[in-house]
Amino acid sequence: DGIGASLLTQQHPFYIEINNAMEAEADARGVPLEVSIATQDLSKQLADVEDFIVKGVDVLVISPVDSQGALPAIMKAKAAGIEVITVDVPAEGVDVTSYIGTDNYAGGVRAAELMGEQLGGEGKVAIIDYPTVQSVVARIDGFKKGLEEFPGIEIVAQQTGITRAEALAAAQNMLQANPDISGIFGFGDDAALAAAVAVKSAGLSEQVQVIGFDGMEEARNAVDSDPVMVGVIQQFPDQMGKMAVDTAIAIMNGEEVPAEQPIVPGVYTGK
Amino acid sequence: MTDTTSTQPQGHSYVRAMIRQYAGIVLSLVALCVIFSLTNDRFLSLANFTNIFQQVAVIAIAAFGMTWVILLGEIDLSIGSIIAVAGMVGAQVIGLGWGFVPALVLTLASGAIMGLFNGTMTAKLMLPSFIVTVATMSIYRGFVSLPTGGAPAMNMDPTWIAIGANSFLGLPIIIWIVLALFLVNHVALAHTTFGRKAYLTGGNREAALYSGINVDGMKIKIFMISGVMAAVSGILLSSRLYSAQTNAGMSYELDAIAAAVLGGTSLAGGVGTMVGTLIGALIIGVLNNGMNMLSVPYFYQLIVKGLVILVAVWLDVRSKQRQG
Amino acid sequence: MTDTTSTQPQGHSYVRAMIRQYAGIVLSLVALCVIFSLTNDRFLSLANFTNIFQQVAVIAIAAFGMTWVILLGEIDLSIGSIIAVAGMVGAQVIGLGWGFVPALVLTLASGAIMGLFNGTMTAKLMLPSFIVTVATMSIYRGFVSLPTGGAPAMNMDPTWIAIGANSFLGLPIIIWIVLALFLVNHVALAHTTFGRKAYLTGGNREAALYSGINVDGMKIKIFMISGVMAAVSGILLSSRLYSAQTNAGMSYELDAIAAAVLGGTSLAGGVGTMVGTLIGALIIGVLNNGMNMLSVPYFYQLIVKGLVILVAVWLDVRSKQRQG
Amino acid sequence: MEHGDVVLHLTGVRKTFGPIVALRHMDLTVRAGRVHTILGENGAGKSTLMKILAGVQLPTEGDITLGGKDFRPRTPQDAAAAGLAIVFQELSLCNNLTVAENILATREPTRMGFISDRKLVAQARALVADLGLPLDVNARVADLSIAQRQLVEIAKGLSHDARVVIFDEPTSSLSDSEAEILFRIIDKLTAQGKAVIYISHRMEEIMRLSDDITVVRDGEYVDTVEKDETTIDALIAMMVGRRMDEIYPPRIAPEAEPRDVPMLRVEGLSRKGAFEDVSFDLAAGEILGVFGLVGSGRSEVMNALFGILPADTGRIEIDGSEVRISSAAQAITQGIGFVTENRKEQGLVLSHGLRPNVTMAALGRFSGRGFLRSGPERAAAATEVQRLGIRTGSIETVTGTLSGGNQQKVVLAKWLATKPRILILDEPTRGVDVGAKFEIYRIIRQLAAEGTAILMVSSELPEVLGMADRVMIMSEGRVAATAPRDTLTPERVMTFATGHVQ
Ligand SMILES: Nc1ncnc2c1ncn2[C@@H]1O[C@H](COP(=O)(O)OP(=O)(O)OP(=O)(O)O)[C@@H](O)[C@H]1O
Ligand SMILES: Nc1ncnc2c1ncn2[C@@H]1O[C@H](COP(=O)(O)OP(=O)(O)OP(=O)(O)O)[C@@H](O)[C@H]1O
Ligand SMILES: [Mg+2]
Ligand SMILES: [Mg+2]
Repeated sequence: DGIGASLLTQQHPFYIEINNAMEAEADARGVPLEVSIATQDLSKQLADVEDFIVKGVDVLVISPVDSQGALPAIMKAKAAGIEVITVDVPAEGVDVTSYIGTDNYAGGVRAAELMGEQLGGEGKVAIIDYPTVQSVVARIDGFKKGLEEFPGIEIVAQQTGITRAEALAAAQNMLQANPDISGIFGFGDDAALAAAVAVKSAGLSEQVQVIGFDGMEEARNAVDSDPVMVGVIQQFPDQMGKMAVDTAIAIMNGEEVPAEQPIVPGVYTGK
Repeated sequence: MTDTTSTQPQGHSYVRAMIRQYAGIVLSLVALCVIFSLTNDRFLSLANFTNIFQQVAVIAIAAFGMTWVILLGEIDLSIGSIIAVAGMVGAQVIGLGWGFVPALVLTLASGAIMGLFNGTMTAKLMLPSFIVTVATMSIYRGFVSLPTGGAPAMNMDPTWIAIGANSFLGLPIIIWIVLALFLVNHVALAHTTFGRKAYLTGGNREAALYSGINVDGMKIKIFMISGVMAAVSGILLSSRLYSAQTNAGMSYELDAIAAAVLGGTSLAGGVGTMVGTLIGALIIGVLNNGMNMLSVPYFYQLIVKGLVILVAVWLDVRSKQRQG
Repeated sequence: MTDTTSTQPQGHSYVRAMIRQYAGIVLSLVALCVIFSLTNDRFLSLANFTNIFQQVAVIAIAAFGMTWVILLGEIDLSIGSIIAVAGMVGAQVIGLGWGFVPALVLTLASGAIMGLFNGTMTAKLMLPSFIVTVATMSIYRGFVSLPTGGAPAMNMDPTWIAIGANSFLGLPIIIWIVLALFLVNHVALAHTTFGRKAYLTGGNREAALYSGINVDGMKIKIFMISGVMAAVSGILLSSRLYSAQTNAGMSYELDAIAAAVLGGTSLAGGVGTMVGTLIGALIIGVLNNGMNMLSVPYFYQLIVKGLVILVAVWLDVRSKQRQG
Repeated sequence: MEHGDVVLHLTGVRKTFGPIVALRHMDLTVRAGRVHTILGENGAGKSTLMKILAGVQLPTEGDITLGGKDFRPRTPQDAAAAGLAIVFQELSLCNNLTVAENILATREPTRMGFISDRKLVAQARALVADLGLPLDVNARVADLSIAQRQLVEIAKGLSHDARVVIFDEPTSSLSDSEAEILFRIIDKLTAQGKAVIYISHRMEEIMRLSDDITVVRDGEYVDTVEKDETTIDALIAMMVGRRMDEIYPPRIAPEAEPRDVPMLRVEGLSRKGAFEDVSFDLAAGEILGVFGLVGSGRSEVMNALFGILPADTGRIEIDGSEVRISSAAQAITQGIGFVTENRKEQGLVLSHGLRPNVTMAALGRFSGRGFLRSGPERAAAATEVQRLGIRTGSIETVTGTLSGGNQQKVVLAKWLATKPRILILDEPTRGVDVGAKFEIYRIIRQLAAEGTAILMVSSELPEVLGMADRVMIMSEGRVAATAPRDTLTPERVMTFATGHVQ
C-alpha cells in the first residue's frame, strides 16, 4: 500500500527536486512513499513498476522514460488495479488518472520569443538538442515554431549535447564553424550553462546570448550573475512533486481528480 | 548422461561434480534469496519469481550468446546496440504491414548479419574483437536512429506483443523462450562437435588449427550466434515495451559479460558452461529485483551490485582453487 | 635518445623507425585533417586546434593511464567513474572551504585509492581485471552521488576554474598539462626500468616473475597510475564545467581504450607506446570536432566514428604486418 | 605396400617467410617400414618441413608425392586424409580439456549428431592402452607434467590410421623410461609397414632407431645415409660442417681455492606433496648433476630454492649463513640464476626482441636512478649473443621467430647477464642441437672454472654423467642417493632413480 513512484532519472536537479518535494509532502501527510529510479532505461522502468505491483502499491506516480514506451508498464499497473499519475512526461496511447507536467512546447515558444526580443529580431542562432527525449523534442519544436515570428533570425546549427561535457564540445565546435552566431538555445540547464562557458572561452561574450530551459538554481544564479546567460525558461518541479503526492492521496481517498494539471513554465531573466 | 565440459571431473558422481563446480555461485544466489526473503515477505512468491525471470530474460539470452564468444577468447561489446537494432527492424517491418513472421525472420537475420560483420572483421582482418565491437557498438547504435531520427517506434503487432505478455501452460512465454534457448545452447555447447570445437579453439587457438579446425570459420559462426541471441533479446525487449527504443539495450553487454563471468566463464577462453551463465544471470536479476523490493536508493544499488559481483566472482575463483 | 620499446627495430635511423611504426595512424590522422579542412575552411586554424586539444585533453590523459594498464594485459573500465568521483571530491573539499591545494591533493589521492582497490583485487585475489573494474565502475559511480544525492556540485574556486579557462605563454593551461603528462608518461614508459618491467610483465607474466619482477606490485602500481590519471582528467573536466557532474565521464573508458588501441597498444599486453596513444586520442578528437563543424547529425556521427576506428586500426595492423 | 617401397618423395622444397628463408632446397625419400631420421642444427628447417607435410604451412616451391601421387595438403585434414600423422614439436594441446578430449579432438564419436562421452573415453582408453602409455584419459591436461603432455601429444598424433608417421623431437622432454615406450611404439609401426619420419637431437637414440638418416644444413639437403654405414662422429661432421672430437668438454681445474664452507647448503628441505627432506651441499666451481625420472620433484626443489614455491620447512645456507628466499627477486639478490625448463612459459617474452629478453633479469645493472642506459644494455646483449653463438639477424630480432635451440641459448644468456654465483640449470639442453649443446657445455665448464656453483637438472643420463662432478639422484620427491660421478654407472643411477634401492 501507499505510493510507488518511478522517476526517470536521479542525475538531474530537476528530478531531484521532484523527488525531494514528493518525499517532503508524503512525510508531511504521513503516507508511505517508495521511489525507484529508471536511469533513463525503459526496461528498468518496466521492471521497477512490476516490482511495485508485486509489492502492492495503491497509486503509481510515473515520469515515463518515453511517452509511448511506458505504455506496457502503465497498462500492467492498471490491470493490477493501480491508479496511475504521470508526472513531467505524458504517456501516449493509454489513459491515466491524471497528468501533471510542464507544457514543454509552450515553453519552447516562449524561449523563442525571448530570443527574438534579445536579438532584436536579427541574427544567427544555434541549438543544442537531445533528440531521443520527447519532452526535449517538444521544446525544440516549440522554439523553432516560435522563431517563425522572427524572419530575420536564422538557425545555422543544431547539435546534440546530452551531458554537460558533450554540450560544451558541441557549442565550442558550432561557434568555431559559425563565428557569427549571436544566440544559443540549450534544451536544458546543462546545455545552456555549457554553452555559456564555450562562449566565454571563445571570447564572444559581447556577441552571443544564451537561453536555457529548466531554470534550476544553478542556472538562475547564472542568469543573475552572467551577462551571457540572458534568460531561462523556468519549470517548477517542487510544485509538480507536491501536486503528484496530493493527487495520489486524493485518489486513495476516493476523490475525483482532474485528468490534466498543466503547470505553465515561467520565464526567468534575472532578479 | 555424463557431462562433457572441461572443467568437470568425469566420473560416477555427476551431481557431486555439478555441486562442486557451481558451489561458489549457487551459494551467492542462495544467500541473496535468503537475505531478500527475510527482509521482504513478498519476495518469496511465485508472482515475484515470474517477475525476476521475465526481467532477467533479456540479459540471460544475450549472455548465452556472450558465453560462446567469451569461450572463444573473444568479446562482443556490440550486443547492446544489436538489441536496439533488432527491435527497430521488427517495428519497421511490422510498420510496413508485412506481418509477424517476416518481421521475426528479418529481425533474426539482422542480428545474424551484424554478428557476421563482427566475426568477419575479427577473423579475416585479424583485428582484436574488443576494438571491432567497440566500433560496431557505435555504428549499430547509429543505425537504430536512422528510420525514426531518434524517436522510438511503436510496435503493437498483437503476436509480437503476445510474446512478452502472454502465458503458456501457466508460465509466461518469455520464460519458455529462455528455457528453450538455454537448452539449445547447453546441448550445442556440451554435447555436439561444434561445441567441442569452440572449447578447443578457445583453449588453444594454434592447437585447434593443427587439429584441422577452421578457426576463422568458428569465430564468424560464433559472432553470428551472439548476434542472433542479441536479436532474440531485442525482440523480447521490444515486445515487453510495445515499442523499439533507440537507446534500448545500452550497456547490457556489461551485464551479459558479468553474468557469464559470474557463471565461471573465463575471459581467457576455453572454460565456461551455459548452466553457469544462467545462474549468473539469475544472480543479477535477483539482486536488482530484491533491492527494488527493499526500496534501496539507486546509488546504493549501484554500490551493492558492484560489491556482490566482486564477492561472487571471488567465491567462485576461490572454490575452484580449493579443489586444485 | 634511442627508443627502448620492444616493437621498434633499433638502428641508425630512428626517424625511419618512428615513421614506420606510426605510419598507419598518422596516415589516418592526416587524412581526417585533409578531409575536414577541404570541407570547412575554419577547421584549419590555430583557434580550432586549441579547441581540439582542449576537448581531447580529458580522453588523452585518461588514455595515458589506460595505456599502462593495457600494456600489462589488463583493462580498467572504471576510469569513467573515477573521473566523476574525482570531480566530486574536488568540489566537496572546495565546498568545505579548505582551499585549492588540499582539494587538488585529496582529489589525486582519491584516484590513487580507487586505483589501489582495483589493483589489489586484480593482483591479490587473482580476479580478472575486466570483471573487477566492471564492478568498481558501478561502485564508484554509486559513490559520486552520495554527497549530493545525484545533483551536480558547483565548484567555482577561482584557481580550480583557471586550470580549464586560463592560458600560459599563449597556450591554454590544459594543453600544457596534457603535454607535460605525455612527456612524463612517455619517459617513464620508454626510458625507465619501471617502464621496462611493465613491458616485460605484460609480455609474459610468468617469465617476468621468474626474472625477479614483483608482478603483483607492478599491477597495483599501474592501476594506481590509471586512477591518478583519471583523477587528473576529472579535475580538468570539472574545471571546464565549473562543477562536478554525477554522470561525468560515462563511457569515457571506451574512448580511452580506443585511443590506446588506435595508437598500436595491443590488448594482449606487452606492446604499446605513449606516442601512439597521443595520436590515437587526437584522431578521436579531430573526428568529433570535424563532424560537429560540419553539422553531421548525431546518429551519423556515431556511424562515422565507428567506421573510422575500424579503418584506422586495420591500417595500423596492416602496416605492421607488411613490415613483417 | 611392401617394406622398402618409396612412400613419400620430396624434391626441391623451399619455404620462405617474407625475407627469411626457412628451407632453401630440400629433397627426401621416405620408404615404407623404415625409420627415416632427419638431422640438423637448430633452425635448419626440420620443423618447417614437417609442418608443410602436415598441411599447416604451404611450401613456396617444390614437388611432393605421396604413394606416387601428387601431394599438396592445404589443411591438416588433407594431410590426415592422405594418411599422414604428426606428433608436433611444440605442444599443441588444450589445457582446459581432458586427455581423452584432446586425443580425439575433432574426431569425437557421435550418436545422432551428439558426442557420446562414454565411447569417447572408451576409445581413448583403448588407444592409450594399445600404445602402452601410462596416462589417465580423464585427467585434465592442465594437471599433467610436461612429459605426460608429450605422451598425450603422441597418443593424439597416433589416434588415426596413417601410412607415414612423423615425430618432431618427441623425446625432448621424456626421460629414458618413457622414451623406451615410444621406441617400442615405433618398432610396432615399422613392423606394420608404416614409414616413420623421426627428428631428434639425441645422437644415441638416433643411432639406435634409424634405418635412414638425412642431414640438413641451413635449410638445404646435404646427404642421406644408411645408419649401418655411418657413425655419430661422421653425422655430426656432416651436420655442423666440421669435426667434433668430444661432446663433453673436459673439466677445467677450478681457479678458486676450495673453501670449507660450501657455496650452497640445503638441509631438510620439504614441501608438502612435492618433495621431502632434500639435503645437499654445493661448492664453488662444482657441478652437481640432479637426475631423476620425470615427476621425481627435481623442478620443484629448484623452484623452492628460487623462491617461486618456497619450501615449508628446512634451511638454505649460502656462504655459510642462512638465507630466507621467498621471491625470485630475493634469489637473484643472493646471486642465484635459474634457467627454467620451460623456456616458452617461464623463460622468454616471445613477442619482444632479444635485447630486452637478455637483460630482463639484470635490469639493475643497466640503469641509473631508475633510468635505463641503452648503451650498456645493447653492449651486454651483443656480448651474450656473440658469446653463446645465438643465430640471429640482430639483437632486436623478435625472440619468438628464433629456432628452439637458439631460444634456449637466449634463456641462458639472460641468466649469464646476471653474473650469478649459483646457477641452476633445469634441462638446459632440451631441444638443443649437438653443436649448440657443445657450446652450452663449454660455457657451463667455463662458469664452473670461474667459481660459479652449478646445479644441473637433466633427464639425459649421458649428459649428467658427462658433465657433473657429483650426481644427486631423486626418486618420488626424495633424495635416493648422492655420489661422485666416478662411482656411478648408468645402471646404478637408474636403479636409484626407479627406487629399487632403499
Ligand atoms: N613463422 C615463422 N616466421 C618466421 N620465421 C620462421 C617461422 N617459422 C620458422 N622460421 C624460421 O625458419 C627457420 C627454420 O625453423 P625450424 O623451426 O624449421 O627449425 P628446426 O630445424 O625445427 O629447429 P629446431 O631443431 O630448433 O627445432 C628458423 O630460422 C626459424 O627462425
Ligand atoms: N602423476 C602425475 N599427475 C599429475 N601431475 C603430476 C604427476 N606427476 C608429476 N606431476 C606434476 O608434474 C610436475 C613434475 O614435477 P617436477 O617437474 O618437479 O619433476 P621433475 O623431476 O623435474 O620432472 P620433469 O622432467 O617433468 O621436470 C609437478 O609439478 C607435478 O605436479
Ligand atoms: Mg623444430
Ligand atoms: Mg623438471
